[in-house]
Amino acid sequence: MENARFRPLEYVFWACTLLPFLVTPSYLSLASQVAVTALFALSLDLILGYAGIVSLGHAAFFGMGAYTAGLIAKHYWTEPLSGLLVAAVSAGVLGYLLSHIVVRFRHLALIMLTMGFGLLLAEAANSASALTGGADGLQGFHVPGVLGFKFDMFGRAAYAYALAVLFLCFLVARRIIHSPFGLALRGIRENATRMPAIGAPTLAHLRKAYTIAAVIAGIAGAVLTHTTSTVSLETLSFGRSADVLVILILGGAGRLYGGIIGAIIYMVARDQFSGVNPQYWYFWIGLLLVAVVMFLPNGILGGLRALRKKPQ
Amino acid sequence: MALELPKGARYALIGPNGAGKTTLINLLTGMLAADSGTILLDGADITSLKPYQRVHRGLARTFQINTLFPRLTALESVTLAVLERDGHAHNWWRGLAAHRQAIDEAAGILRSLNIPDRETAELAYGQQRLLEIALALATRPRVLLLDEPGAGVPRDESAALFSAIESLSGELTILFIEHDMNVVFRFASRIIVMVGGRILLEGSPDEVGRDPRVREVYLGGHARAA
Amino acid sequence: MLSSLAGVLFDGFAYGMLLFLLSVGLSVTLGMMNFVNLAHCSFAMVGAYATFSLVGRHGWPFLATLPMAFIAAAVISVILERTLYRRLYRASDLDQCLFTIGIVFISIAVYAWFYTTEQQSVQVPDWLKGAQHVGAMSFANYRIFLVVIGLAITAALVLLVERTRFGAQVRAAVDNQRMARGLGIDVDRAFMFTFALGGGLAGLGGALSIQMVGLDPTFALAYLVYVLIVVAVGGLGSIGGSFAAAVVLGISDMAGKYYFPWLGAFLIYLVMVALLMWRPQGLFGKR
Amino acid sequence: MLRTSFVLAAALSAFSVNAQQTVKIGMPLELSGQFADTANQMLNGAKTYMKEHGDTVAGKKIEIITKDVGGPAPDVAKRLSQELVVRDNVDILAGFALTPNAMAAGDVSAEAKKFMVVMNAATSAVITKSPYMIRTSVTLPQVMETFGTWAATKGGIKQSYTMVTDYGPGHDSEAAFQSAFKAAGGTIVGSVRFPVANPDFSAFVQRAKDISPESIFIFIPGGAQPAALGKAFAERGIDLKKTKVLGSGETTAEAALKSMGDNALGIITAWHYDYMSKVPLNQKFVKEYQSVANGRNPDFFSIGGYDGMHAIYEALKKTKGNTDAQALVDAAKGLKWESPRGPMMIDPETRDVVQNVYIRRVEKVAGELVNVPFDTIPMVKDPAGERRKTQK
Repeated sequence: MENARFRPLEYVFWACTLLPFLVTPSYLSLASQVAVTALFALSLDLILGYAGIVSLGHAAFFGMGAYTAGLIAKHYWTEPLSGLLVAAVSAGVLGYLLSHIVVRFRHLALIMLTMGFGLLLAEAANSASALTGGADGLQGFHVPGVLGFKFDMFGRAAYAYALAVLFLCFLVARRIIHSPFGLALRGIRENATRMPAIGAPTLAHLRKAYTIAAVIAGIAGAVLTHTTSTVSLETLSFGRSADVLVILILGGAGRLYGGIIGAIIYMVARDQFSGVNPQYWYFWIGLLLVAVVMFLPNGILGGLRALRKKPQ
Repeated sequence: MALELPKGARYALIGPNGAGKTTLINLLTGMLAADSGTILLDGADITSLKPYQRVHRGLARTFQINTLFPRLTALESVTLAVLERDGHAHNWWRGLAAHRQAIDEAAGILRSLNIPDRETAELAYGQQRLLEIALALATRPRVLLLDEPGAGVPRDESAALFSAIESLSGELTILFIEHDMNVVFRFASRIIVMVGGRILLEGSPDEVGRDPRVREVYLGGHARAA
Repeated sequence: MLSSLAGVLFDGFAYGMLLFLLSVGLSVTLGMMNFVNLAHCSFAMVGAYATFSLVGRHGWPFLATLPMAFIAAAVISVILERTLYRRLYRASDLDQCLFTIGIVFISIAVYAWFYTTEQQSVQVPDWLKGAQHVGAMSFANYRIFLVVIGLAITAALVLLVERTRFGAQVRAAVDNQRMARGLGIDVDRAFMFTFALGGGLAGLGGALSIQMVGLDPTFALAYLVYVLIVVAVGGLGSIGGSFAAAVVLGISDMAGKYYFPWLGAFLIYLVMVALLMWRPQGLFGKR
Repeated sequence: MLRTSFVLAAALSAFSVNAQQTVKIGMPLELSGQFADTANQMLNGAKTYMKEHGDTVAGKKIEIITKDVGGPAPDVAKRLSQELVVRDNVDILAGFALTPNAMAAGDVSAEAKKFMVVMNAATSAVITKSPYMIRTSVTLPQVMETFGTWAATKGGIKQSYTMVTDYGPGHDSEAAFQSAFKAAGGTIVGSVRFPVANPDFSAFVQRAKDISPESIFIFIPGGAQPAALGKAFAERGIDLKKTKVLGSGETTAEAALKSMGDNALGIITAWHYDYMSKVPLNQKFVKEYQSVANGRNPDFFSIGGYDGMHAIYEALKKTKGNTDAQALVDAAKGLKWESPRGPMMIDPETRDVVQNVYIRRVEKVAGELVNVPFDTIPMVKDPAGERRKTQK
């Protein structure tokens, strides 16, 4: 049985997430967006890494959360924590509805259907510009801060907020992974044919996992909305779905920390490469991906684990 | 075709390759949809039930080719089956460790079949065949369908395997597919012979052994060779 | 109105031919080796920029550049296959995705470096401009040309696959790679040639598409979605499937936009979702 | 927390020492992805101005720091603007090809009190996001309402069918053209919107043809689409002598004309800049630009960047190098100058661009396709901005 207790390395890791406050205070805005992306990747990991659902349309839930949070701030109130809850619920409802279709499929059809629904939603948001602001982005709202802390240019409150939400969601995800339900998800990933033969309602499990992942993705989107006071179609775009998939695979799927490590490495690398070379940084990111697959197969965490095992 | 399995029976299902033995198991367990006909379990119609629902009614199976969870440990695999049986696998909030009973029960099943708790992919082949059975047993079946449990197991190990099967509760109805006639005649109380998708004959080992049609279609080769 | 529709449907068919050329290679290599090559459109871009360079900078006639577009893309794809891709055949699908997306990023940056990010176009001969008018119907010359090339290549591919030894090997490898190896077929070599052919056809498709959709370094990503849609709807490893899917998507997209323009952006995705829910393995797919 | 503020304070004081020698201009641009070319052209426009006028103004050295936003991503644009202010200590924010990015950066400009120059983003309301912002490009209502009025009056057109891309700027252009055209007595006989990602326009053009309207109004973003649309017109057999095609400058931009060929003859467009303009100032600009941009010709993104730098230089001259946002924006208000595009001004009230709108027709001049201007509406203010004024 996998041990559900926190390992020493995990304490060290989470302690390190506080370092940006002290060491790189001018990078806190970046850090907050890394935390949001990490949370988004974590939600994808729940379905991809643990239940084997490859999705190229996960931004649908991220964007749903982002727009819900934005619309609430614009039309009703700007207190973020309650907005976060509503955003989570709306993304979860969307996830639950789509799950009835999505989980019936596997392989390429699954990937393409998730992509198709994602693109349809993005197009719908573009068309409904009266509601969403269309290509100009949702305008006319400002989230001043959370619990009395102001979301300012330096990004202290933004990072604290994003990090706190990431950590809480991580605890929930970790709890799920180490629960009977988490074991069932791993069972589905390992062998979907066997599961019904041991009495497992596979589709019900997958629907539930998909809904939970949608909720967390929606929370990530809402945090982005709150910390930046912007929402745009980009939150729903194919590009964001593809990016988060790349980030999760880069970090290593099915390892809980893979999405977080992937988000840190991808976004910091992107920031540094594009700082040095704003026009051609794609080249270096491409090289990074190629090198990781060559030297650290199964993502950075997977590769490192294999390297550590080898000498023994 | 009509087929009835009385409680506690040890049935062997034999027939040449392509006779439809595995297909029969897939139909009974619902993994293939039946075009027509009914399947009753203890008098209740389970024809329209989904595969996992049939398992909950007490109909379990194993697979001819290992269909296991390679990167779960043996204990995790069997615990999962126990949890699914009791409906605890929906629980996503309490830790696994809180389900002590399920883990203990799974460990008991592994002990009884002499399966070490290692990652499934690292188990020896024979142990993996036993794990197939352990997974099915963990669902507490009333009827157990074993699809060539001894497939690929060396002869000396297969005897141990079938001894383990034989020692299972007498309440349990077992139907197994097997090609090794020694094993079939030693362990089965009844034998069903399938040919070309139909049941040719059902009877006691003696009756089947004597039947000329069986000798013709199935044992023919052996008879001539002998 | 009926004559307008005929014209629109013809245009959709021609558009479908372009989609077919761009995607058939990916369908076959995915079906054959289970290799997820998201960089397929980068090969199309290689062909497109080859044609652009030869026409625009070296003054070649457009038609003469088309074989060169094929060859350039085929050569690049074989070099990549021999040096890098073959190491990844045993890697997981996810690793293959990550690797080939890396190749896409690199190709975008490299082409932006050499050709800038400018939107490029090519000069085609005068006889490919304008349109033929039959009664009230009009058929653009370039689209007629696309349809002719598309049909000719489909016929050639079908003959190649159905009638030649190479084709038989490819079919065997797509059906069951292990069995094909058992029969003594050199699957690696068959795959290399298939890969070159698929890459070359993508290159040709890329070259032909400049006149329709323009060319800039983001081509490698912009058309990936459409190519994946054709491959998934057609079914893996099926030339006929890719052809049918490309034609169905091209025509339904065009006819849909004509009758229901307000649905324009949704059409191709709606059609894809409907077809995949009906046949998850694709129109002609076996798995 | 105490230490954090200390570090920040140290960083900020370092900046004020530094500021005595250089003025840093932070440009978060869309340098990769779909809009990479737009951003590159804009950046080259700014660089051309610096090449012509030197990199020192009012005793200060001008330094540009670019960042890549990667596309329409306001969250990234906002973060990069914040980082430019906090980490790189820039004095001025500039660039912004896309409206959502400009809107997001506007918040930073307002909060950090930084002078901001929008060099493209053309949605009218962008300018309201920060009191320290000016715009040197164009606004959609400025061109499209003007065009609508012109078409129904001087243009003598009675009917029009509108075709626009189905996204924010398309919707704005559609509304601006339709309302002005109707107000001036014209009739809209129908309308259609294209999807943003639309490789083939055949079906839409056929719809327009079925109605055979007197004129067709088009708004379509630059890139590959104008050429594809132009070809669809030719292929579907729309006779430009019978049906007048009206569009924005993107419709007949350089690349579009090149790939449309003679099909483009007769298209009428309203726009504020064309690189083929024979004005000497422009010819000098084009030559200089080509040497900066490896032979590329400038487009309206380039001129936005070029005039944006001009506004920054002139404002700095007026403030004698003071980079205080209020001082700079006050200096920029009412600036008037002769640009390669013609005379232009920063509206002292709205801080928005005031300029000529040229009505041009595609003609063949010495074997080359050229947008030939044949009418000018002088010094047009942003009509949407004027309406906002009266609302207040």
